[in-house]
Amino acid sequence: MLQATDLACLKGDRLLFRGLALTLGPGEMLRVAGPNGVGKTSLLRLLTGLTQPEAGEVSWHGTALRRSREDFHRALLYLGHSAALNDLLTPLENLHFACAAAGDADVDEEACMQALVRIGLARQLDLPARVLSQGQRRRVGLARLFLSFHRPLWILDEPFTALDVDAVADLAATLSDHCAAGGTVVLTTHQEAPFARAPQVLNLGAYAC
Amino acid sequence: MLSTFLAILRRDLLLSWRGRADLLVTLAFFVVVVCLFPFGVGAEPNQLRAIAPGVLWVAALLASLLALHRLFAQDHADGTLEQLLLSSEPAVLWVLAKIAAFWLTTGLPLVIAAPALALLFDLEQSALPVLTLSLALGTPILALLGAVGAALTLGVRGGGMLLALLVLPLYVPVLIFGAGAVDAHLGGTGAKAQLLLLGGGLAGALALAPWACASALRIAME
Amino acid sequence: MTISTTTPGRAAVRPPQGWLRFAAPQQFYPLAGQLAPWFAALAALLAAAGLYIGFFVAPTDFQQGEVYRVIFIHVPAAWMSMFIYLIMAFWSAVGLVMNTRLSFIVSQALAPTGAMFCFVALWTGALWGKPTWGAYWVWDARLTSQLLLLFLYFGFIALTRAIEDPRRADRAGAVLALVGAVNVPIIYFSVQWWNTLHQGASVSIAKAPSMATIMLVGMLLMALAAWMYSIAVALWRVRALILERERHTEWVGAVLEAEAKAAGGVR
Amino acid sequence: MEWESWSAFWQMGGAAPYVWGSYGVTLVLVALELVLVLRRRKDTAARLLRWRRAVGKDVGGPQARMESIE
Repeated sequence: MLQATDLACLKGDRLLFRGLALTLGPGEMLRVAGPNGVGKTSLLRLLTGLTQPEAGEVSWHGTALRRSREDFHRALLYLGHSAALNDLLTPLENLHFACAAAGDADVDEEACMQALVRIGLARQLDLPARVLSQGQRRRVGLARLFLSFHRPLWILDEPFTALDVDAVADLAATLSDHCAAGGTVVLTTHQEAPFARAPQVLNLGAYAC
Repeated sequence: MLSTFLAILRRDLLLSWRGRADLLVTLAFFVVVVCLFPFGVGAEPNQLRAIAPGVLWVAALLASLLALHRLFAQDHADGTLEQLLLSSEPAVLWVLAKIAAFWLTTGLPLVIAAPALALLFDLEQSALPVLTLSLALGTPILALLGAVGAALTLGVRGGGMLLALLVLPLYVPVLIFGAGAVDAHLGGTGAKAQLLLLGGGLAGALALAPWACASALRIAME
Repeated sequence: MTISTTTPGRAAVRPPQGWLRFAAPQQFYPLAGQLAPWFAALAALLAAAGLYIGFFVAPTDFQQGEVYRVIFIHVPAAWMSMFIYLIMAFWSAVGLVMNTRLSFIVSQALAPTGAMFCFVALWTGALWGKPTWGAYWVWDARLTSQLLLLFLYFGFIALTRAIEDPRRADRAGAVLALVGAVNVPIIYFSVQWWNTLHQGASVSIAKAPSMATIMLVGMLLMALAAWMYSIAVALWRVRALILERERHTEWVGAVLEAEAKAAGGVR
Repeated sequence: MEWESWSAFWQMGGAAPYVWGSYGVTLVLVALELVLVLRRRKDTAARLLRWRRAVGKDVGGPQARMESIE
């Protein structure tokens, strides 16, 4: 269970929002909405523990992130704005490394390959990442979803950007499946996606300072 | 834990191999700087022999400084660093893996090239093992301390010069004991004390620097 | 799932991590303004007493002549430059552990003063060295470590100025100060080692064979003056930094308006 | 009294450039630092006051009001 109390976020010297509280349980999906610059990415980064809130606290299963960093990061998958791809490595190498770095040492190359095929990159497996299109790069990052079902909490920053219609539908289905299986998803997006159950919406613009 | 360490080490080594032109630049810089000195101070053999340890050490120090900004820059730019910070493995582990890969690709070539360059200065044959050993113990310390500086200046404008300003004063003890080891050997007092101190310094840096580097990276990503 | 926010009213939100975190700068600002002039006055008094003893009471040194009178600023400045670095490291550690913003501000306010004392120590050391050793600069262990300390100060100041986000600048500077503080003894030791190897026993300036008590008294008075001066200047600098950091807050607005009114009233 | 005359005092037994060079530079630096520090606070205060008045109500308004966290 992801819980945030009294969150305030300061960026540079601007207070983006304050007094924000939320509780997310298993099976729930939250869409963070709001205009550009309102602090959506900042909120997601606060929830991952990458940044510390100016005030308030984020906790995971009742323990503050500061005190349960390792447990929390074992349960978390975060995909940020940038796909975390190195241009000199192939999608397969990138994905395999991403899993190993995250602590999933048991994910082998075979599983990575299947995930990439599953997301539609069968023909790009051995190309260096620098020749991929934006949508393909995004897919390499998203392939980690198929290897991360054991991580209950997914936090995704603009996962639908640069994807075509079919891929959007596929991703929405995957996210819905994850929630149906008891996972929790937090995401930001500007576009509508065909989720099985409409996600709850947090309109950050309403809470902005 | 070990598998994560090895995965990161392997990946960084692979990346260095694919971008090997960069590594050659570091090595070439080292060679060129060393070769500049005789033009500056004259080719008198006795004088060259006397300054050889210092020249080689200063050049090695500058060469490893030159490569430092590459240590985290790419991972910072493409978001890999963010993912590493979210790893369930301790940060010290992967920081250490990255530094190890960095040293293997930039420090180790210098250690190997140094004896050959020492011959250009007519350094005594018996001093070559001491020189190599002092560099082998000293350059990892440079990499460890430098990594802290690189993490602190990550993404800061004018970061390259700033990095040099932060790191060079910290390098002085390594330079003193490293070049001093060779001098002491040539002077007949034996290099054992300096080499032991370098070893102790390496142990201390191994214990503290990855930790400082990890917190600096965490601060840089906020 | 529940999402909630407190109403936009101001009283609703509690201080999250104790009153220290936000209240301290607000309360420290006027306190610093009240204390600083007293420390400055004390510094002036102590310096006057120290200089009087140094120039008019302390006798001529039978070995070095009158040149030794540089000691009354050289040694206190050298001490002070080292103390200030240690104090910076201390406040940096406090800031990192307790997450108190004021600690970072204090350590940044101290840095320029520390660098100034460091430079003074080097300058006076060079001027003292010329008649004593015949050269402005010798690679003496003390002078060399002092020079490296100056570089550490420059690094700290440059780093904290170069990073735009104040929170990151605070923390990065704090880490650097701590790394530097760990290294200062190592640097000092290594330089001393190097010095003895290359020069044999070095002539050390602060090692006057038997320092007359009155000289010691003068030196200590000057050292105390340096302490008081550093505190006063740091407090004044902290005030400017607090205003800068807290410029969005209402209390800064009130303070600024009040100060403007007071200044206008005088005119 | 240590000195026979003021001129003897100023000559410092022949070490005048060194002694007065040291004290002079120190004095200048200390004075400079004091001036800079005091002026800096005044300048900051004036600049921030101008800025706050220019931005007007927005500073204390919805934007970034930090007491609100207090």
